[in-house]
Amino acid sequence: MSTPLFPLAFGSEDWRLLSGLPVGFLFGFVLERGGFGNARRLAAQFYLRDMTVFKVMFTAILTAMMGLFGLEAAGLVDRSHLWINPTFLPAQAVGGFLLGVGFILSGLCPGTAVVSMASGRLDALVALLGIVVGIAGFAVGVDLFPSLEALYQAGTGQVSLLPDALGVPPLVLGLAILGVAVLAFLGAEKVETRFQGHGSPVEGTPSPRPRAEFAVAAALGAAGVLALVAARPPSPPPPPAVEPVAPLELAEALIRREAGLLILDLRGESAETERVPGAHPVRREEAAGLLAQIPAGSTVVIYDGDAAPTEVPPDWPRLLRYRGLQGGWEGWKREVLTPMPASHFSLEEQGRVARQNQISAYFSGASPAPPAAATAPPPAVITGGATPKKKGGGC
Amino acid sequence: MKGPRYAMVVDTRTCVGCAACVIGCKAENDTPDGYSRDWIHSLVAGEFPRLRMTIESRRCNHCEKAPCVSVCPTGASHVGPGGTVQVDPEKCSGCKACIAACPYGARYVDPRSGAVDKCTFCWHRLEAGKTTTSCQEICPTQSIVFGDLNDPESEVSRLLKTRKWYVLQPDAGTAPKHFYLE
Amino acid sequence: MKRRTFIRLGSAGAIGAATVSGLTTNWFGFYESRGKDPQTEGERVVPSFCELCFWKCGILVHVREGRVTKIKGNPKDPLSNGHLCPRGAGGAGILYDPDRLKKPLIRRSKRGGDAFEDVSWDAALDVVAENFERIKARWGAGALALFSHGYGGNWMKHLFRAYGSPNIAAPSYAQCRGPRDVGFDLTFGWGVGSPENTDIAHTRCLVLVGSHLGENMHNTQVQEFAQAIRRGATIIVVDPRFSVAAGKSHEWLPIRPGTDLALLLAWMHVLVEEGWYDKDYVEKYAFGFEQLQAHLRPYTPEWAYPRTGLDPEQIRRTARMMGGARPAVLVHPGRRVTWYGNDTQRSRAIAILNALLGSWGRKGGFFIPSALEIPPYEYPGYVDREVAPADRSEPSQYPLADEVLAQGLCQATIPTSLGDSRIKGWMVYGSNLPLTLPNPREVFRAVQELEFLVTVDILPSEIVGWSDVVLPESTYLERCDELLAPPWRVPYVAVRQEVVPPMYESRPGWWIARELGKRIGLPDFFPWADSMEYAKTRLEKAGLDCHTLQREGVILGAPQPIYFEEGAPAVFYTPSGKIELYSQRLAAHGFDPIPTWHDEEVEDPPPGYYRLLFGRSPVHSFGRTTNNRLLGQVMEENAVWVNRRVAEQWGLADGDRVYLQNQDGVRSSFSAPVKVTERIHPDAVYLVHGFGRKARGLSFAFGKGIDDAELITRYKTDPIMGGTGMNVNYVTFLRPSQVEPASGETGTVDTAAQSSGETGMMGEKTTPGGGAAATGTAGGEVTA
Amino acid sequence: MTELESGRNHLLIDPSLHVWGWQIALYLFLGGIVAGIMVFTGLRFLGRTPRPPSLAMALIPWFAPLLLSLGMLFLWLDLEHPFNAWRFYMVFQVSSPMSWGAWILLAVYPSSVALAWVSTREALGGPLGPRDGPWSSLWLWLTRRLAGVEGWLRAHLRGLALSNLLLGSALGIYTGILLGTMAARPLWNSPLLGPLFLVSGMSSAAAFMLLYPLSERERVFLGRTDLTLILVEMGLLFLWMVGLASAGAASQSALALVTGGPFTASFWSFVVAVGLVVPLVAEWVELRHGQVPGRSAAVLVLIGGFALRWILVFAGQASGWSSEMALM
Repeated sequence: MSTPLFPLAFGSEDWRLLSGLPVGFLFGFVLERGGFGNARRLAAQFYLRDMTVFKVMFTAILTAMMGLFGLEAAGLVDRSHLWINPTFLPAQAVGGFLLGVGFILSGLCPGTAVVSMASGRLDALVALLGIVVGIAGFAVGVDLFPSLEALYQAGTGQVSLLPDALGVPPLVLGLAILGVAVLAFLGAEKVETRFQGHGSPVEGTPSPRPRAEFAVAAALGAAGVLALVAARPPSPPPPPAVEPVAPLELAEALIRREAGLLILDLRGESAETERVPGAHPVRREEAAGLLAQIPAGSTVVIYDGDAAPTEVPPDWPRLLRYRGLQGGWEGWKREVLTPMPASHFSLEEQGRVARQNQISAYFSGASPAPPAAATAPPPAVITGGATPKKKGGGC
Repeated sequence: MKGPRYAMVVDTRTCVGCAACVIGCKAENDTPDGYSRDWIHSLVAGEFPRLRMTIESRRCNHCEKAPCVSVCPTGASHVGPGGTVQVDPEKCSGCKACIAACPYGARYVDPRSGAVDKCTFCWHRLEAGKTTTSCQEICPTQSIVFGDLNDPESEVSRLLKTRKWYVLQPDAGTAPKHFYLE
Repeated sequence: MKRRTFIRLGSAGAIGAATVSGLTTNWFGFYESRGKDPQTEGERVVPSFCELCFWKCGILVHVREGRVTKIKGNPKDPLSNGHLCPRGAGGAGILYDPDRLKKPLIRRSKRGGDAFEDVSWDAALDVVAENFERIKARWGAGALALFSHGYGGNWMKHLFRAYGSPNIAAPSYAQCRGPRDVGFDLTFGWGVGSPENTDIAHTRCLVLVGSHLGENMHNTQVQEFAQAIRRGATIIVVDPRFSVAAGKSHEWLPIRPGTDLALLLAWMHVLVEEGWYDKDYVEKYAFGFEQLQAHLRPYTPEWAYPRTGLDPEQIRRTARMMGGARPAVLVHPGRRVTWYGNDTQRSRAIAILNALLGSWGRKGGFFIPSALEIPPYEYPGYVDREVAPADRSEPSQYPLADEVLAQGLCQATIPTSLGDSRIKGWMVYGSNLPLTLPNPREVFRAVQELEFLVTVDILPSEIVGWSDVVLPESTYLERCDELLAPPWRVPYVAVRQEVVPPMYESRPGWWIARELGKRIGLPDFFPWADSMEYAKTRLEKAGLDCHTLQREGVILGAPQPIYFEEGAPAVFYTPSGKIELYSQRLAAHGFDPIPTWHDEEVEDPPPGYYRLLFGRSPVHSFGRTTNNRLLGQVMEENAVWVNRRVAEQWGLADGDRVYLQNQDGVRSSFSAPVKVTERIHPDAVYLVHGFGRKARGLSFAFGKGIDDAELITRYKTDPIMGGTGMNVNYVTFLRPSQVEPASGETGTVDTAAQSSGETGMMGEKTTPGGGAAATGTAGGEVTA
Repeated sequence: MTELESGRNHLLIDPSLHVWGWQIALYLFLGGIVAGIMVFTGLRFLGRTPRPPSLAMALIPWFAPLLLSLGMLFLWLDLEHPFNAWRFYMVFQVSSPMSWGAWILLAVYPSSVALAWVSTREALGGPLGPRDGPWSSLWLWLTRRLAGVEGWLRAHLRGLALSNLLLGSALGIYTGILLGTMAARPLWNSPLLGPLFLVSGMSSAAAFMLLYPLSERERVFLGRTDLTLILVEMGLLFLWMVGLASAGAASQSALALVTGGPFTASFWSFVVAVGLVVPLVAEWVELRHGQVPGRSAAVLVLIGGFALRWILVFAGQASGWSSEMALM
């Protein structure tokens, strides 16, 4: 939630949470300046005498929509980092209805209730208290009547976005909403003039009303932004980096059973059957599907015939760590599978050589010589006799 | 100082953390379900495969400067015979100030009586003439030693003289009388 | 009474009360504080011996107002030495378990449907006797099998021998310690028995291969382990898990699971090549050294490195430590050693290693135990065994098994394509087979084939729910038992006696066996009035006083020499009469005469899977105690130990609940929290055995944690003696959201039940079945 | 990686170690307000030329015993063995702040009730209570009886006011000292907690009083005072944090609970922003522009005052010397 303001690495989660505070203040300030702390102004919306709420809300939706699209297109926001409320349609329908009833009764929605309270209105304090009691009541109610749980869990619980749900391209949807907004603005003006005759205008209503021309001009500008955004596809992210790994280092990692190591033999099925132990033969183009199932944070070692790939396709998962085996299969053969001649090394180095040669033998499948004892029967000295068994005992 | 000054020593080198002391204490002192006067605390530090482990059998430290005694408003927590820290359940109002004041988390409220309870160094056993606590008696590795600090011949005095030891949270300024051998 | 007097008395009383209350305050200086005596000291203290595990420590039981208040160690007992492990201290939790079987039960619907009816003892015993006789008449005595675990099983074994069946099996053999006993027997001509003859107290170097002393709370061993630490002994621990023992060690070898034999061979290589072995000892007592020396040549530490993942330098260093401490060095034989199917050979490697170090019969190695001779009770003589045990399909199978294989009897119950089953009825005494034998599906399959199943148990465990007749036994605190005179440092005899009278309608095992014996026409085998009279008769023959024994709990015999240097006879009951480094018996049967490494015997877990290891908790004896509320307070459920880096891979945080699913798609019935830890090899996960109980009658333990046994659908059978290597299963993690329907855990049980078929019926359980105490064997030591 | 396993109970839940809950936080909050009311009332009567107060101001002293009773009800509810509460008054434990508190509370009642009575009588002048009806004669009898007492009180008004001032201060400081002497809880273990709680209590009391229809002069006075109190409170909070930051590892890890730990967001939003900074700005702006202080800032101050106690009570229990407690 705080990503656009703070990079993820900033401070602790709790500090990042605090970014909500200035945003909240700003929001509250704007609402208060907009007259939203006034319950009568809000209630007037329902009597169609003052359409400010309607207009502001529509503007907010449009601003948020275009802002998000714009920032995303500019590469400033990664949508996967945004928290979007999961969709529980039935629950949200019932909840929305209840909220509306409360809204009409108190003249305040939760946000404006806080604003209104900050403006010093006691009715808002009561409304806020009501909200708290309502939340607590619901929490208790769910415990008391488990059937309520079914209601508030009803729905997919997935995040479903309007373009996906309607099957409309985002650009079209955006333009459609824009059009509806312009019409709504114009309509709202008409409605206002019509209904205001029946009662006095609400105090504090800004007198210079948004003009129709202004709305249309703004709409045209917004449409331009939308079109621009839509025309420019998001730039492809850079391909994941690949670090090299030496064959012996990989061999030792295999012996240590390093956790989360996946080896891919990019020569595919058709290549010779000899591979690094545990390597999965896969062709480059099929690898993405396989990699999608690997837990994030795993290390993927890739190799080819005779070289370490230096980069991987951009569609490979980005949360994996990629390492390329130096020299590819040939490098493995040369450095791991080929024993070292012991004579070339000093006495101090013999231990290292012995170790390396055993690694070589192990991976090349050269077992130690068959034990001599199996072929040399010892003299049989049969004394026989019963064995005294120490029996018993549980586990 | 005259008279005994009781203390406990736990050898962390031999303690295997089996919790015999815990079960033994539960049976001996009939503590309520889910609560116990002693417990095993283990700490493992390092990264596979270079690891270090410390196991401690913990309980009330019977501090010389017991904060639980000084905060108690009713005198229920008091310094009992032999310098031990005791609670008189008759006087306890369950205000829990002593629980908040104890840096060792040694105290709990006995749900049966509403009074605060904790390790007594098996005072009832000492009064009955026994020289061991229940945890010491049961401990299969004999890692728990109870005795008199004022007696230079006692096992606790001898161990504290010959072995390296530490106490828990010395900075809390409570002067605990429960020692851990390294 | 006049009104005036009343008022006067009243006011006097008020003043008196005020004074008294004033006197109790500090203001008067009389505000004395007192602690509270918990009132647990016994009015009566009865000596007996413990049955929470199978070590059989001497205990003193305190009884106050007819209730057992606490249990202490008997200082005179050479096993407990006055100290107890947590389980022993929590024995009253079994006695006062509200879930106990209270009355004999007879099944009243299809097997596993688990509808039972309370009946009288007469009715229950009549049904059992009738079935015993029917099976004997139709199929022969050999068609009835006994699974027994626990000391009271001796009475049932006696009953079976009298009845004429050779099919008496304890899962503690082939599922637990069998390979070790055979391996040592092949090498030294001695098994290590129970309690083991390990002289840990005096050792200068203790080597534990997968043995987790300290979590495995066999009391005397742990006491001696602490003594060894106190004396400054070097501790070397080989374990893929940083066990408590590893935490006490000087060298921890975090071995790759399954490769212990490679390490043992490399150690022996270093000892022999560098000359650290005990030349005199080997020359004097051992047979086949030249063959061994030649055999070991290729097994260098560098050779072992890629297999075990252990640094060659550490292998060398530890081998030299052992060599330097000889002969007071002990490579512990372990207890549950059924790991990978090559267990007899691995145990032999351990035995040979000990032989090279000269530790058998030496102080700080293995002492030579002695037992008190107590003549048996005179019986008419058992019926000759005409039939061979039914646990092997042909006699040549598992040629060196010296006890009956429990899983073999289970398999013999299932008809094969070749013919009908050979076992038609079971008696299960204190042995909860689904948690004990590998592959519980096989167990349930066999159970469905049975004509008759009777269980004798204390708690309504899983197997009880499948029984036809359930006989509620008294706990060890309510009954007398067979005398205990195990071989040990000093010969001694201990007695178990009735501390409190049996609760409910439970009856002691001796009574059940005798009543059954009388009903099936074997009264001659049960001539004694009760087990105390039985014990007294035997003791008198041995010249011992029963009253002394009852008062003291134990009687010690004269100490015997226990080391060769003290004069203990150096006798080895092997074909060559020597320590067989080269085993002629193995060679004769076509096995490797010297332990040999075979690369193909070890496989890696499939990707995304981890080897399932399991072991013990110090506060539990497997499923036997998971329903014990006193012990359960300290450990209520098990956790899945996952290496920190593996957990990071899976995005698992400490405390996240997971289900486990094995390589055959079998999923655990319940979930358990993850313990994210550095303490385990990345190839493996670890569970404490005995949790995840499915018997609803176990109201405390039901559904808590994961049962490793249900995930052990594969096992590798040791070709030498038929032990079932169970550490060859691999598991992966499932999150509850992948498993549970919205309704939560209860739903899960049903789903799990449907998927595995058999458990579904357990899920329907309505009445307490019977149950049990034991799960015996599948627990044990983790290992590599 | 460091792995802790504690067999005491579950590491982070530790149900049997539950110490103090919302009852205590609420009590500390109400106690703080009571302390502030007593101090303000005391000050009013100590003033040289007491001008006639508004009716609300004259009646407000009654809140001292009322809110205190409410707070003590919560305190009593928190006792695990409530029917042993009389034991508090069997001894006086010099080293126990709670014992001090118990005795202070005992003294607070007569003093605050007496001053409230005098204040009310003073403001209303004439006889109080029912003038006719079934209770009137009883009331008359009572007022006559009390007339003597009242006379005596009026004669010793300055003493009474002083006693209120002192007892109020003692009450306010004690609520902080109660926590501050717990060496086992590094977050609390600071001598500044006493003054901090007193100042915060007074600030809350000023805000509480501002909720009632006071006269303009009174409002301005309280607003100004509150402004000062908020500034002092901010200074004390800052010093408290500096003190923790410069002390040992345990104190530092305790401080981390509110500067990067689980209590950070709530502490900085509710205590600092909502409870201090915003009301400070609001009240300053109001006074600067010559407006009469309103209720919004007052409500925020009250929220902040309660949040301070709530967070300190819970965060303090989460702080500890042993590492397993600091982990919470």
